[in-house]
Amino acid sequence: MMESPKQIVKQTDYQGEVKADWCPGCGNFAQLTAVKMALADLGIEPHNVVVVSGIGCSSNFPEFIRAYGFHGLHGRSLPVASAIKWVNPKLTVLAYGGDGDGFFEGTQHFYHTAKRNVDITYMVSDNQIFGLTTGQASPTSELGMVTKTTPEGNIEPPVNPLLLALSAGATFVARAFSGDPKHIADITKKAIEHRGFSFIDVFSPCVTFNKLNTYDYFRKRVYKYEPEDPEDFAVAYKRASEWGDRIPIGIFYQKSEPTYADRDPVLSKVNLRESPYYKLKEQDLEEFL
Amino acid sequence: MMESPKQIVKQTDYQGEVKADWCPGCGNFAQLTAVKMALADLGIEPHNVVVVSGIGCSSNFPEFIRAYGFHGLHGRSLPVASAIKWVNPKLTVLAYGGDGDGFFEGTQHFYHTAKRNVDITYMVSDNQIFGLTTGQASPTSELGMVTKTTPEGNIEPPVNPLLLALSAGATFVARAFSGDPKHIADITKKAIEHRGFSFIDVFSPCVTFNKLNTYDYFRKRVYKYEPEDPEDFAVAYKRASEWGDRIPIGIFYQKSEPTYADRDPVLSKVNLRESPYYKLKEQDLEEFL
Amino acid sequence: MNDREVVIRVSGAAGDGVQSAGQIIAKSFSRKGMNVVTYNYYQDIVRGGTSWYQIRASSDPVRSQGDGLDIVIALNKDGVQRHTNPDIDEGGASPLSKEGIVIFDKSIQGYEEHGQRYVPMPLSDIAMKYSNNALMRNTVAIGAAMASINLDFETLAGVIGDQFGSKGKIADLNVNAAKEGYDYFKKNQEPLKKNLSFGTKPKYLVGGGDAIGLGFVSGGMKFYAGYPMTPASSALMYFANHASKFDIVLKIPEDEISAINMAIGANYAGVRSATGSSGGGFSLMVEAVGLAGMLEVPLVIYEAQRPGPSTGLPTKTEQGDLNLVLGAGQGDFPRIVLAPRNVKECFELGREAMNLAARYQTPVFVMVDLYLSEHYETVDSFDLDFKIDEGKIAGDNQENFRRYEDTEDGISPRAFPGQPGLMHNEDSDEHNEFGQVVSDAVTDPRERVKAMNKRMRKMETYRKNMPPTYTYKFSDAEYAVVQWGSTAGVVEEAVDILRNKGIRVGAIEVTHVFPLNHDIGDLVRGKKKIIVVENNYGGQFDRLLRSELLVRTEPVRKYDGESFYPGQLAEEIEVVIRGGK
Amino acid sequence: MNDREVVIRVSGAAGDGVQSAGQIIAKSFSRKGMNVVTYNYYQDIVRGGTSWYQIRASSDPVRSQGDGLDIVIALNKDGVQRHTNPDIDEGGASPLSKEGIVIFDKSIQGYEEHGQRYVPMPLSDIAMKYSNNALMRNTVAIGAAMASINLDFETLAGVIGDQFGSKGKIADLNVNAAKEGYDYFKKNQEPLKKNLSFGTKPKYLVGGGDAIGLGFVSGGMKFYAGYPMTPASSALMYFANHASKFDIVLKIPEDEISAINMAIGANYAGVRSATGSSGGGFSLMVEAVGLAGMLEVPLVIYEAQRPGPSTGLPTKTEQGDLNLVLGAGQGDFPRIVLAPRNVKECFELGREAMNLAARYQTPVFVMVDLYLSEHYETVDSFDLDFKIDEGKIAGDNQENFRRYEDTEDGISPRAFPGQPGLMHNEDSDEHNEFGQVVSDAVTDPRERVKAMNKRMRKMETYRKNMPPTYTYKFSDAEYAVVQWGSTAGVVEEAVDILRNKGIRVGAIEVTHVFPLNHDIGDLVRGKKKIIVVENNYGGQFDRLLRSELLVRTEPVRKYDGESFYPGQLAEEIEVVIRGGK
Ligand SMILES: Cc1ncc(C[n+]2csc(CCOP(=O)(O)OP(=O)(O)O)c2C)c(N)n1
Ligand SMILES: Cc1ncc(C[n+]2csc(CCOP(=O)(O)OP(=O)(O)O)c2C)c(N)n1
Ligand code: SF4
Ligand code: SF4
Ligand SMILES: [Mg+2]
Ligand SMILES: [Mg+2]
Repeated sequence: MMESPKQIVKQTDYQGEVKADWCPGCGNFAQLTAVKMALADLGIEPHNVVVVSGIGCSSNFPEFIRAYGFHGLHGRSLPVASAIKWVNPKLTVLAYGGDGDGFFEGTQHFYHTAKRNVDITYMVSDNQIFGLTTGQASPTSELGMVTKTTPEGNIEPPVNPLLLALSAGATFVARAFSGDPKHIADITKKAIEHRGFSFIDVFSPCVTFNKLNTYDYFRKRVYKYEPEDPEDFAVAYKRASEWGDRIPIGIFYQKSEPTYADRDPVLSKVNLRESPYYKLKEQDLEEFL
Repeated sequence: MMESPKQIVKQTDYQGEVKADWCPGCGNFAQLTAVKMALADLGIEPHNVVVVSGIGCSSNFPEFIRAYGFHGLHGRSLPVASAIKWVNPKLTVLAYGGDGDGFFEGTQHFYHTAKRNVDITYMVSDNQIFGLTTGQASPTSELGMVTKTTPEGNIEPPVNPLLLALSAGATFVARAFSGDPKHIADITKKAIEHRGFSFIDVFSPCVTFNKLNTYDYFRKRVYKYEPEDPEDFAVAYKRASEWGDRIPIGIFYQKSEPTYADRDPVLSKVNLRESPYYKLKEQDLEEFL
Repeated sequence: MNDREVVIRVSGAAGDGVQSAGQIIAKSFSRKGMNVVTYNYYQDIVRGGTSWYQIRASSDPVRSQGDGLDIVIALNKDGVQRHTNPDIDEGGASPLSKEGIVIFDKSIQGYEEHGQRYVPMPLSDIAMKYSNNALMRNTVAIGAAMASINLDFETLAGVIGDQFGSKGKIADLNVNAAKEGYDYFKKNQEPLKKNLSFGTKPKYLVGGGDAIGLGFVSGGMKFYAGYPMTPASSALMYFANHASKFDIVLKIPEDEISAINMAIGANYAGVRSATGSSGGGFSLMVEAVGLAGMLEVPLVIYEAQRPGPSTGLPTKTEQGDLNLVLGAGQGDFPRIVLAPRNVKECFELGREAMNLAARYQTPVFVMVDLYLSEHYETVDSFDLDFKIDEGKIAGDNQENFRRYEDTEDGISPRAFPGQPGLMHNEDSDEHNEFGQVVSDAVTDPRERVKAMNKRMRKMETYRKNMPPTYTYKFSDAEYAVVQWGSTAGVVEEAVDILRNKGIRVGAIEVTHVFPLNHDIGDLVRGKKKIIVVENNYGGQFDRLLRSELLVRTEPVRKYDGESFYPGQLAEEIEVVIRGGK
Repeated sequence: MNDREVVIRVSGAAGDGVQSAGQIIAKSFSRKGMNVVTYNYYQDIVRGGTSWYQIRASSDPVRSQGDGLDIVIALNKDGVQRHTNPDIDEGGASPLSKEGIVIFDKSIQGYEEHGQRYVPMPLSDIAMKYSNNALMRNTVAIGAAMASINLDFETLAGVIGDQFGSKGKIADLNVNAAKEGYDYFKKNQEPLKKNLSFGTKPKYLVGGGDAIGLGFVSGGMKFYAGYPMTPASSALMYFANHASKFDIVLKIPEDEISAINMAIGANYAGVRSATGSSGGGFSLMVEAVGLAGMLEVPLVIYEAQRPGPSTGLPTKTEQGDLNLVLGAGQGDFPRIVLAPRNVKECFELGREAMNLAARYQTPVFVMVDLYLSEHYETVDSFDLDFKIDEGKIAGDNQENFRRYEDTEDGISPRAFPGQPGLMHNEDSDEHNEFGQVVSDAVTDPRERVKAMNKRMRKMETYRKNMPPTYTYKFSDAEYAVVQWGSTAGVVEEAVDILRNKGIRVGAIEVTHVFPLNHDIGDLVRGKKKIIVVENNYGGQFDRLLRSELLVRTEPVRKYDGESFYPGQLAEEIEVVIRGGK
């Protein structure tokens, strides 16, 4: 839970200078709106927000929101986001990126950041394709899918990002769909409020390169799901494995665990951004005598 | 299952020129013996075996066995091993390395290689420490463990390698203990015979730097486990999560699935090592006219 | 205006089909036996922005996108204004010539005029007759453009038919739309005053990436592992589309680190393989380059440059990765760097790289840039004969096999898993002739020195076998222009311009970038000035040259993301020659 | 034999406690106010093999491990033979001098003698009195060695006490064992003919890695992210052991890529941070170096070299990563490379690097090698006063804040998350002054040029503020020896040797390696020969020097994994001067 009293923050306070230049109809617009809604609703001021991204269409996100932005390297948003949060816990840190970014190039960071329970929110724009590089198969492309790089059909079994997050030990695991920005916003609010690593996989249609997993495709399949006991790992795991005609969206799992910073002897008590520089003293050299 | 008729191969055929220079008592000796036993028992000839490793004490393994060896980079054994198997499916390919190698630096390859179901065997010498670099915390070091790098106790929750393999989609998941080389050998035989990605996590005491997870520690805890239905994922997942006073070892999960090469239009029909070079013809240029 | 050639530019936003329109035009010319070079100016955005595609087609040989512009097809108002304005700055591209025409939809209005011929047309109206959206207006405009230079409609119709071939009816609709555009222009406008002579034998129109693909396959490559990254992806796409046909394998793994390690694994197992990326992705391969060097595993690396630092300008061109490639991997080990000058050479050096890697058992780089890998050129013919050189390979069953035998030429016999009686270990730790590690118990400083000397000796062997360096109009040159890789064509055209002005300048064209051929030292000796042309800020090649030759050089550099243009380059060279700047 | 100094070597297998024995000896000398340099010769193996640890202690200043050897403590037979044999080749290390002594257990027999004094002793017998294994024999031998040079036993007892201090009784047992060894020697042997003068003020005995750690902390570092790798780990260990004390954080993440991105994230958020590795691990950081360059985020990178290629010789020394560091990251961007010459300078340049990074907002490398990072030197005092330079930082709440303002010195104001009214985006794509991307819709070649010029201008500003290059005995030198980093001490001692022979040679010592200070050009002008000394095969620094200065240089290189030794080096320099080779 946030400790500071809520400010009156308007969604328009998050309006960026640069107009989002995604293709008209791109799923990312929904997430942009949803994130702004959530942040405003939570009364978090733009200067206390950092959005960190990788490389991909989705990763252009920080350019389009009025906050602190860090548009880094393909696959590398999470280490950057983790460190920012550690050194200044007052900040609200959101990592955002694509499925290629997060589940190919960045798999390793995804797994370990989740395991560490770093107190950040990670939202993936999962369009099951490489968008920015114009339509190659991605780690979540379905088996058999024809893409630029798989003219005879994709042969890599797709990653199930929720299962990966769960088995890594993520303490907040959710899924949403760009067709319903309000729902994304609701989940995002809870994710930000959650103390620990929150993961939201968003089905985000790429209207230009993915002609299979369209808005229609998902509208026909997704339904909202709410677990009776969000701490029941086995149920979460089973539900997250569901795929096919019916695909659940919602918060699958949530549990309170110490964060990485809670367990660190220094981070748990010091805000490094605000702490004084350590001044070496003669005594510090005594060990060398 | 191997198709070729079994040769008479002796364990000594695998005796390397270089004597293993691990510390006396090191767990790796057991795995070296077990692998030789398994290969000899299966009648596989040394020249058809490739052992690929990363960097770490464990990764020195290929130097000590008479076979083809590839001692590469920290964390990178699996991409190398995958490609070797793909281009020459006649070979028996074994990847071997440490917990740091496989579950830190190489996590991403581990996950994706398992997901692809590449037909190789991956054995990890899991000593819950960085051995070669003389005793830093590893990804499987227990919470609170004091090591060189964690003088106040380890704060990273340990990786559970079996869960990671299972959620990635590995089709053969096992665990063994250096205290019982014969058991390792039995599992290794089945792993090699398994068509698909086989993973064996071996508790392999580092007698020099890990004073916590010793032979004694494991002798008190491990017990042999055999699932009724090795294809039951949920049971496997649950059993693999067991930890504490009683720790199961054995084959947790095994299932037959198409391998990556089975699904690839070219690899499924061509041995690239033996196929002729493609000779470009004038017709191949017609598309440019 | 050169009346033996025509330069056409299609301009619009991303998503407007600019590139495919440009390619239809280019192919129409190549089928008519003309020489074609294309240029692609686009942004890192899928929809919107400003992009254009230029086609230079000539009855004479052409070596760059050239100066001059005869026809603009503008798909929006920005295009009309941008390309007709003489103060244009698109990184050196020419504005529309005085006699040129600009074709656009008649709904576009309120643009500033600059004296050229403005041709508003009912592009959308015609398009809407054949399609339910206006995208087909490109096709209509192409028809008009082809009419303006009297290219026969049948050729264009053939190309359009092939382009939309798979879609049957769509092809017909497009052909008809183009015909209406063609006829409209004929009826309402005068043709351009051109004197183009069309040939009869169609030429190949090939992209740099395709040529790399063809070259690697021709050189025996069977396995390519790469992760998509502009501008290395054009070659990757070639493999994707031809894997089953050639029985080769393209693997796109989780990341570049995996890709290069896979390529090394395949090569180790005896299958020719390669990997590739652009600077950012290649950065992740740096560690494994040294692995290949140490294990002496052949490895071809395709490095396609784009402007950095970091993500930089992903759809622009630059020659800024040479330092990266030369520095890749800790320690010293042999490496070879090749840089093709044009599309045809992408093919030739691509396959040569495969042989060099096998012969010298070390990393061999083929460096291009976005300009070369994404542009198209006509090629008259490809020599498809090629002798695969397997390098030194051991015969089965040898006692005490020495994988790293300390030979005179530094090259030792390879052995592949599956070969009986040659079992050995290849090790990233320093090792002796048998492959046994000398960094542990048996350490010996002398063994280390021996191993280093053996590996590095391969470079001496290679240097002895290097081809002589190319020159252009060099025998009587007073001034030497030195270039590497893709700038060769534009440099040659700039040299021609300067020669026409009576300046005795000639070019040294470096395709074998590292190690540098010592003959360059002889070539530059006595020249009044040595001018090094590079498409980057820092003069990365210049630094290499200076450290080898110890001579003063004068830089001509461009780092705005675009290629050099011949006229612009000639001017800059002249300034240097005249002592200015 | 220099009677003002003593050189002791402890030799045994890995696991025999060679290193800790060596450190007890070294500390005994530093407490007596002597000048000490140590040298560590070991293998990449945890048990077994051959390793040794050398301590040179002098009443006069010392700058390297030196030539000469007075006392060998041999823990096995190999040690007895290896170090007494005059034909020894341990990479340049001296064999035991004629007057020297070798101390070993009396059970060792059958060794060849070479004329020195052999001192078999009941080391194990004594040890077994105090312990149930023979490991304590080291302590006994140390006692004997200290007796041989008449060092008072109290000093030794103090050091042993501190070393085993936490273990109470163990400390006493060790002290007693040492005493028996001490007394045994006194009783049965003549002391060495030495004329050591012990001081009264103890000196600090500090390792290179410790000094880096101290320097970074003194420079304001609060966050270090790294993945263990020899020889960068000695600094990492310093942070591990002092994190809570200094309220700093050490994070060891899953890999080096994560480490460098974390360090960048922390710096971006306004907390001074650093990362580090050796060549192999640093290779994985290459992509992110360019990210820091592009975002203009300060970043200190500690690069500790060991011999490559690839895994190479993990426990040996080399200066082979300069090409890698200079080439790290595609494209051109500002970078600064510092190379401390000795332990004290690790401290000074370590903290200077922190300020430089903040001031120039770009990657700053501190390059050492295994030799420097893992050896120990005495230091008289550290200047603990230091002014943290925060660089340019924006005040809160600015309209249209320009994070990348195009200033005259190229340096723009930073702003940190949490500051009101300065929200902006830092982007790896090329961007304008506001941080807005210019690689998409708004692309403009001129914006690109402006952005490149602004960033690179920082290097011009830096060049103007560089300290002058260090020289040694240079004013009247006819021959210039140029070195960089850790070889300074040995080069100075070699210069002294040559000067004593009447050869007028002087040294140029480069600590600020990149960009090179132009004053070096003035320094070398007119010298008869420019001799570049490097601990690598390829002459990586030499290449940089030549490309900058365009002068002929003569190489003296060593790449057997060991450091230069002064006598050996002086000889090689002399050969070059006499025109030989
Ligand atoms: C290290 C590296 N490798 C490759 C690329 C090229 N690249 C840019 S975006 C991208 C993938 C985009 O897919 P995704 O992450 O799913 O994002 P999307 O565009 O679909 O939102 C790739 C491969 C890169 N920029 N850096
Ligand atoms: C890229 C890279 N990073 C770091 C290292 C240094 N290093 C060598 S072995 C090792 C860890 C060893 O631990 P583990 O993998 O568990 O193997 P073990 O020695 O315990 O068998 C490390 C970090 C390296 N060689 N390469
Ligand atoms: S290409 Fe796809 S993901 Fe990218 S902006 Fe367009 S619709 Fe969105
Ligand atoms: S350090 Fe540990 S893992 Fe390494 S060889 Fe010794 S016992 Fe085995
Ligand atoms: Mg995507
Ligand atoms: Mg380990």
